[in-house]
Amino acid sequence: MIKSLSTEDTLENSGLSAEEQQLFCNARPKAYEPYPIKAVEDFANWARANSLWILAFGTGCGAIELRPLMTARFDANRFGVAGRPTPRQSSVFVIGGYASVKTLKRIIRSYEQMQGPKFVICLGICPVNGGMYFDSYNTINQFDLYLPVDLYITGCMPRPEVLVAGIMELQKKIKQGRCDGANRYVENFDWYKANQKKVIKNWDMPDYNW
Amino acid sequence: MSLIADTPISLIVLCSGLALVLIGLWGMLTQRNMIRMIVGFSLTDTGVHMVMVSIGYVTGGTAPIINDAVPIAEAASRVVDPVPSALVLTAIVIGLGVTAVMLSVAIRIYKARRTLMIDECTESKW
Amino acid sequence: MIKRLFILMMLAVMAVIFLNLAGNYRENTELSRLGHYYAENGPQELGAPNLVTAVVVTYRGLDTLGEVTVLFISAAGVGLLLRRTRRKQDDEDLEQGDRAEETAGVHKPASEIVETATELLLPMVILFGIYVFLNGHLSPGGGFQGGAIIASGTMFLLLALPESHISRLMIAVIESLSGFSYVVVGVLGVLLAGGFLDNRIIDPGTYGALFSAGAIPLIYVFVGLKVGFELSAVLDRFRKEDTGPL
Amino acid sequence: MVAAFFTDVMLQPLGIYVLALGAGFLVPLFDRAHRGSAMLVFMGSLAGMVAIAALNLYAIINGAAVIDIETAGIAPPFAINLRFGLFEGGVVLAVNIAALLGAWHYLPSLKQHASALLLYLILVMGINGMVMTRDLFNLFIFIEITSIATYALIGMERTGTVLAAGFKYIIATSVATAFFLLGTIFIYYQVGTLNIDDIISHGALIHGPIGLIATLFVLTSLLIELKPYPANGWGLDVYETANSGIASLISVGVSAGVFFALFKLLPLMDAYLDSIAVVAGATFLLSNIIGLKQHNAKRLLGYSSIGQMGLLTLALVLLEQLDAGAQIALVVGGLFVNHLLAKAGLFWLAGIVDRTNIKDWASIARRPELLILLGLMFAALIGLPPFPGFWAKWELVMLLGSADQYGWILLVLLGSLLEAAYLFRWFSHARKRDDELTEHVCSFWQPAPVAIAAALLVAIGFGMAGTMDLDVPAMFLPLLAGFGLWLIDGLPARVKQLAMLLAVAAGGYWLTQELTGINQLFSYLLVAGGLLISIATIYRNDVRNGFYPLLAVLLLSLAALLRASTTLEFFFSWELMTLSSYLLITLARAGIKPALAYLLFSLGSAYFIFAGFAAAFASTGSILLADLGNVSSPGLVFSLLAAGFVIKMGGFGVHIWLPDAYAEADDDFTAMLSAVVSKAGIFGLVIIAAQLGIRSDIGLDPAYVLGWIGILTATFGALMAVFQEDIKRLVAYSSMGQLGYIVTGVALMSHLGWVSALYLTVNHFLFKGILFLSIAGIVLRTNERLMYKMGGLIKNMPVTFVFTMIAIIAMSGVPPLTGFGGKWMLFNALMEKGWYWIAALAFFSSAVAFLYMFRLLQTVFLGQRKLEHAKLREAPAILLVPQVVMIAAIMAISAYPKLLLDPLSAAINPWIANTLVWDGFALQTHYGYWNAPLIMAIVGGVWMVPLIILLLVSLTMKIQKVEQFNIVYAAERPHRPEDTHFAYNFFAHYDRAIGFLVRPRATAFWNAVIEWSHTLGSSLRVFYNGNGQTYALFILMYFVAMVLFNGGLGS
Amino acid sequence: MIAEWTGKIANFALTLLIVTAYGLFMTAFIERIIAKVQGRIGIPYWQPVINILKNFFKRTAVSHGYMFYLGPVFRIAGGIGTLAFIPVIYGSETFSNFSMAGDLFLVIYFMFFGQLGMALGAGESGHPYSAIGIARGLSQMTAYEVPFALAVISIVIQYDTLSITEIVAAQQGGWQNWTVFTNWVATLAAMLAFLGMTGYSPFDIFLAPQEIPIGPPTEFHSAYLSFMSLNRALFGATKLVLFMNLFFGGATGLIELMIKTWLIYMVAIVVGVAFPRFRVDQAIRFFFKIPTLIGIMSIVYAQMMLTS
Repeated sequence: MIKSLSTEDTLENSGLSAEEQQLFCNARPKAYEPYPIKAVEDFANWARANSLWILAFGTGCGAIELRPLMTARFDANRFGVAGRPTPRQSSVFVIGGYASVKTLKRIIRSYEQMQGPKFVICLGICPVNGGMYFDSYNTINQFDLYLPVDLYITGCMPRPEVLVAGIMELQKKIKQGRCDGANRYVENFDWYKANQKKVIKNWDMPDYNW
Repeated sequence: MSLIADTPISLIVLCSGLALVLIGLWGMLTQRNMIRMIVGFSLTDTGVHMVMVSIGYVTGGTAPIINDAVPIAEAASRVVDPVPSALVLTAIVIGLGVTAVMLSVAIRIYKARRTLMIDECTESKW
Repeated sequence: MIKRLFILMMLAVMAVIFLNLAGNYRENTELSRLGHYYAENGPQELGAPNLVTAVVVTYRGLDTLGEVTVLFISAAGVGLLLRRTRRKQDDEDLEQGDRAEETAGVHKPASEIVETATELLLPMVILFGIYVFLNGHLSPGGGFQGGAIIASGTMFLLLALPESHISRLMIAVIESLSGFSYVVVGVLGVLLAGGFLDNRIIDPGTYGALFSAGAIPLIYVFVGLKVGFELSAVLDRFRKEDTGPL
Repeated sequence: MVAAFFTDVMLQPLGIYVLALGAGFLVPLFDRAHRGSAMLVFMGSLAGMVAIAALNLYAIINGAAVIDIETAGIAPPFAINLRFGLFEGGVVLAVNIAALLGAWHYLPSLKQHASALLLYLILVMGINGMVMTRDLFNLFIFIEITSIATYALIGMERTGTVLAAGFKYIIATSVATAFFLLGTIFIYYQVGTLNIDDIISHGALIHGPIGLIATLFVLTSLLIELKPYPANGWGLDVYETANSGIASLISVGVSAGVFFALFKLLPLMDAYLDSIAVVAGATFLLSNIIGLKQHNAKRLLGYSSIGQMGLLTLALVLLEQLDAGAQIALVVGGLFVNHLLAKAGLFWLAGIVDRTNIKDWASIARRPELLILLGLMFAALIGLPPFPGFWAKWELVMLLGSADQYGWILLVLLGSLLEAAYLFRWFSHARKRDDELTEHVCSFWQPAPVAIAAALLVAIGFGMAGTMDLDVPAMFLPLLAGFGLWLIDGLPARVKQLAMLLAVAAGGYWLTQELTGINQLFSYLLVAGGLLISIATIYRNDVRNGFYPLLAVLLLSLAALLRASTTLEFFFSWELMTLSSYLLITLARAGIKPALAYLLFSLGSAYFIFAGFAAAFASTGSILLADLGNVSSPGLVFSLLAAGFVIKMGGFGVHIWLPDAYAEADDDFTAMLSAVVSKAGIFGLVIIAAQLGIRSDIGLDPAYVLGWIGILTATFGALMAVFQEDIKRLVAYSSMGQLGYIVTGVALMSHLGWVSALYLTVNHFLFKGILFLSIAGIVLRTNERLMYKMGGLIKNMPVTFVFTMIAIIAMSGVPPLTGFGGKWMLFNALMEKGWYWIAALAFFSSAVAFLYMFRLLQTVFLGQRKLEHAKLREAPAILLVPQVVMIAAIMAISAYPKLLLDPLSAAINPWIANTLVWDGFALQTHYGYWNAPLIMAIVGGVWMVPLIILLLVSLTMKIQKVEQFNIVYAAERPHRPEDTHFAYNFFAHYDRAIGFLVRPRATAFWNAVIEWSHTLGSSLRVFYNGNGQTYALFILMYFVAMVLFNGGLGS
Repeated sequence: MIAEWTGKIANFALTLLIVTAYGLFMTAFIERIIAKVQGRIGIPYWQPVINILKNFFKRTAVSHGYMFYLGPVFRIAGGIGTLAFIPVIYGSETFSNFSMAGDLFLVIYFMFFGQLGMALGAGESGHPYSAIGIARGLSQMTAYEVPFALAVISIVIQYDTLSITEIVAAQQGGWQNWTVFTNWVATLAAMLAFLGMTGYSPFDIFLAPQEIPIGPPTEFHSAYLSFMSLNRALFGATKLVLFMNLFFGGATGLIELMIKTWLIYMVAIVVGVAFPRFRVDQAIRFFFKIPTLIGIMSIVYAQMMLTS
């Protein structure tokens, strides 16, 4: 609860003016350990897997496939999947296809505002290698350079059925305790951040969006 | 003729005085020139004096000077009332004083304004 | 026009009121209580044959003192109002033309007839005035009347000799001293006789004589002088609109 | 001989004449000899006249016989005589003093011309003569002497405007005197005498049309000289244009003489008393209405002067009609002296300040001594304590009340209110610090005559207090303390604060130590509470000229109010409180305008109370508060008094003064106003409810209306608070709303209702004290009052936040804090009484209250902090200290309400049988029960348990404390706190839904009233077209109307 | 003494558990019903519990300040406290809670406790949407309180008491004694107010799940959100219990309680799925019209009952 004051724990936030720096938290994110008791951790993972709240942020064309997920035909509610409009409460971030540089900035911000454990699913071929936009000047070709990805669902576009399959796959992975993207991100924070800043030229956010 | 002859002398004076008062008032109310208004005032004043004198008259009375003509014994029955005469004397002088001051004010107004019209001196109002 | 009509209406109502007064007026057939008392007791009490004078000077002496005061203050007032503007700030309310006119002060000389008549009549007029106020307690007349006659003499003088100079100092001294003396006589009434302005501070003397009726002639002298000089002063001021130091 | 000269002449009243005339005649000679000697003679004679009058009056007061001066050594009817009795002596002395002081003021102008000196001297003598003479014709002479001297002095300045006004004056007065002469001679014709006493004793001889017309001539002439509406334009022009020295003498001296002449002749006017009363009353009222439109300082004084003369005449005539001759000295004399000194002082002041338009009087804003004098004069004119006018008006209204002359009471009070409106508007202009205006410069001695007049006013007021049925030491203690503190006002702030606190503590203790019952309860609240809040004033250490003395006056007058045992004492303290709180509000930078509204509404409230007391006095003949209960028409009295108190509390419809006054007053003083001063109204309400309302068989209907007024106040106060952007206005409206509940509680006239009302009162004191002191801290730190310009202050001022939050919970009525108990008892009492609709509205308004309460916390303390507020510090400790005490009290009462309820109940028990039933800790009513300690424990428990759980869970998480911009913002980042702080027009949707309810209708209404009275004023003054002939015509019409009205054309 | 109070506290803990569980169950149950209406299967019955657990199992969180931290505590304290003052089952010592501390009036006022604390917590988050949501929610609250207060006054007149226990007691002895039958006007007014109170469509704008991401709780997450979800279930159930006690004869057993509250809840659900959303000013105006009128009629009705 108490903000650490040691300098290595703070971020530079060089994208912000001096005045703005006091308005944003400059703490460096920290990784979390699993619960010391294995059973508790397993139970927690079970609960997390069965309550996947997807951030309602359609980042690309694939977002159109998210909508049918809630309809009578697919009814993702059965698996504990629900949409949340705020990243604070969400645990799953579905990257809906290609991510432009401009969107990437928002994606990073939203991702960082989600509370761990948090999971990222990449939808479609574009986040893998750029897909049909492989040579576009403003599309991210390889998404996992920028954020840790837990699951790829390829296709152009993958249908909702595949999405459901992917979600069940994610649940499995979570229950196995293998979805530690949030920790990976924190541990390799400087690397990720450098990659992000390489493509995002107008970095006017704090380095970590608490 | 007989009507006037039968009318008591003092009543005639009284009526003339009252008429003079009215005329004076008319002058004060309608004449815009201040000097004329002062004349009106003088007329009113004079009218009032006439009224005063008329009040003092006693039928068949004579001047209230007790000398050979009017012995002291007969004084009470033969003279007119000396009081209104005394009052009128005072009132005349006072009227004179007022008129003098009025005139000097009018002169000063003329000096300051180059006009004697009362309705051009209305700057303080409401 | 409406205003005029309104004035007429008002005056008509006033006329009705006055008619009401006149209609109810009955000429007195006998003296009023006051008049009766004065006619009966006046000569004995005060020794003045002229009842009007007795009333004016003694019974209603306070009135007369007031009257003198009125005249005094109106003379002073006229002087105050018509004083010559000396100071700058006073000048500011006068327009340019005024000042030119005021400073010029040119008076037309009177005709020879007037001048001659004045030279002839002036002493007589003043003498007559003195006579009138000295005999005020005996015959019709008195201080005021006499003073007025004296002032008319001044009028003559001013008409005939517009440039003639009347001494301010003399006027001031005479009117102040006569006024003050009047007050002193009045106070003496308290100290020596029955009350303020009681004329019996001096022995009444022979009834009907010139030097009789107590202080009445004395008072009339003061009054006459005062009235004469004050009226003269007023006339003079109207002539010149210049008072100098009063 | 010389000794006799002194004893028989100079020391007698006659000496006045001799001195004036002698000196007057000689002044020109002295002047020629030596200018200085003339001035010496002049001032010496005036001083001598004062001395003669004083000596003789002193003798008469000490039992000497009335002095009758006979002239000519002949007995009265046959020679003129003068009289110097008690009344004559008083008037002569007063006029001579005014003349002497006026001469001091006027001397720079007068001394330039010797004739001016003598004219002034003789003018004063003329007035003396008018007063003393007993002869009708002699009266005429003196009137003329006065008039001519006046004409000349008016014309002395010789500018066109003055001369024109002078000419109109001459025309008008000469017509009037011509009438007088006509009347005199016809009276002589009928009675055969000129002696006034003789005429009066032979009054029967004046008969028939001649008698009537003659009397009316005399009467009209005197009335005209007193400048009745509408035949008074000439007087106004002179007041406006003439030199202040002569204007003051006309206003007070000449008018006094004429007035006294009228007084002397009044026995002749028995048949016309009604006409005179109507004329005088109309003049008083209409002059004051027209005064509202006037901005020329001296003309305004003219209107006031004319109005005052109207009031004097009215009072005289009414007393004459009521056969209350014994009170003439007190009432008419008091009003007369009051008018004389105050109006003369004001004219002199106007001469010193020399600004034509009252808006330019801001030039004296930095001259406290002039301001104080101006304020004192105004207060005296309006009849505020302790000036003579206060006592006179009190006696007058009481007398009128006892004669059931409510119409006249209404007229007198309405006129006074109007007069207060324009006079204090003027004062407001003078207080306004306008840097553009050049400061006024005058020598130290120039205002001395005004100061002497003011001192005399105070002294006479004090003297008059001694003759009234009044506990003088107690009632004057506040003034004394204020005066003492004012003397040390130059010392450093800390010393003044300490002195003030000590004075209030000692004085308050002395005043309230013997109180019992409800008064004692309120003494804790008002005196101890007031002291507590005044501790907070220490947070400012700037000079604050006048603040501490006035605060002491205010608090001690509250204590005196509690101590009052008679209606007079009550009213005295009430007015003192009003005046001091008004002045305290004007001390704030922008407080001047709202203070005016505050004052006017407060005076309106006071006048309602006044009328109520008069009605009570009429019915019981006693001014004891304890006898209020015996009145025969409790409904009327209760309604009048309740109306007064409700206005003072800012009741529904008459609240418009409240938000502005609260908002613009100094921040610490707002706390005082809301937490303490407003309680005075509640105290009054409780007192009258106890005395009158308890007789519910008759008092029910007014009480029910009062209940509705209270709840409407609560509802609309809450609704209006919702839409405020200004933090102080918000809390001000809230204050109004909360007082509404209390009014309803009192109106219930049941034990539970009163307990709830008093409980709410205590609670209101506590939470409003906290809130306003918190706000004082916030405003001090942020320099802002608009809430949307704040935000996020919780980080800087956490303690203030917590205190505010507790206060707000206590206010909202959410259990477990104190507010709930009050609401619960009120609701129960309402249900027991069967006032269901009021209960429903109470419920609604307390729900609405949540909106503004949350808004206050949200927009000020929560949300986004502005960049410029990043470095703010916590509020100063001295502001927090009283809050801590009050928080402790709130907590204690919340946990154990019996602590408060027992004394409340005990205080009420003498009036209504106790209905509080205690079952252990639980209070039971017919409907329900309330176990406050248990609730406190449960709430504490259910709050602690989740907190502990959350703390435990927090151990398993990494919780990062973040900054204000670390919010979810639709994947964007906020850029400026201003954009991100949702605060402005917070309840826009609510406004859209029911905002139509709170459109400022009351404000519109009162604005319409102001507009309307101004329009009325302008239409009433069309007669004053500046044309001398029109004025003369009005005089004529006036006479004609008098004749027609009295049937003069009957035959 | 101590034993007595320990017992009471234990009883209350039991009640709390049951009511919370029931509230969570009902949340899921209603969700499933809605899903059925839409042709879906819907969430599992334990989904609300899982959600709450998941949020407790979050490993990171942010805090905007102490008020933010305390907001959920206030919120749930409000819920628990409200329940504490309501007797849940008539005639049962175990389920009478702490209703001896205060009456109906206390309950109504204590409902604000949680809202106020929550509002303050949300306010400190600094998020404009929180403030907007609260502004709307509070405004709507003042509006639906009016018919509710009128209805409450009506039944207080009718039963001449403010004690919930006594109100329930007066309704015993058969369905015909229930307020809904004896004073249907008041019940109607109260049920209309209930629609606003539950925050379902058409009166759900203050939550506005789409346009202003979920209103006041926008910034709340992790354990804070768990607390709030718990409270939502608990408080919802508590309100149902209150309405059941006031208008529907109370309950003498748990089964009766469940059936009655479920039915009452269904009213809100049916209306909610059938109607679109009001803007907040429309909602306020709505409550000030028909429901208030009915409320006024209910008092008149009660007074008539009293006199006849």
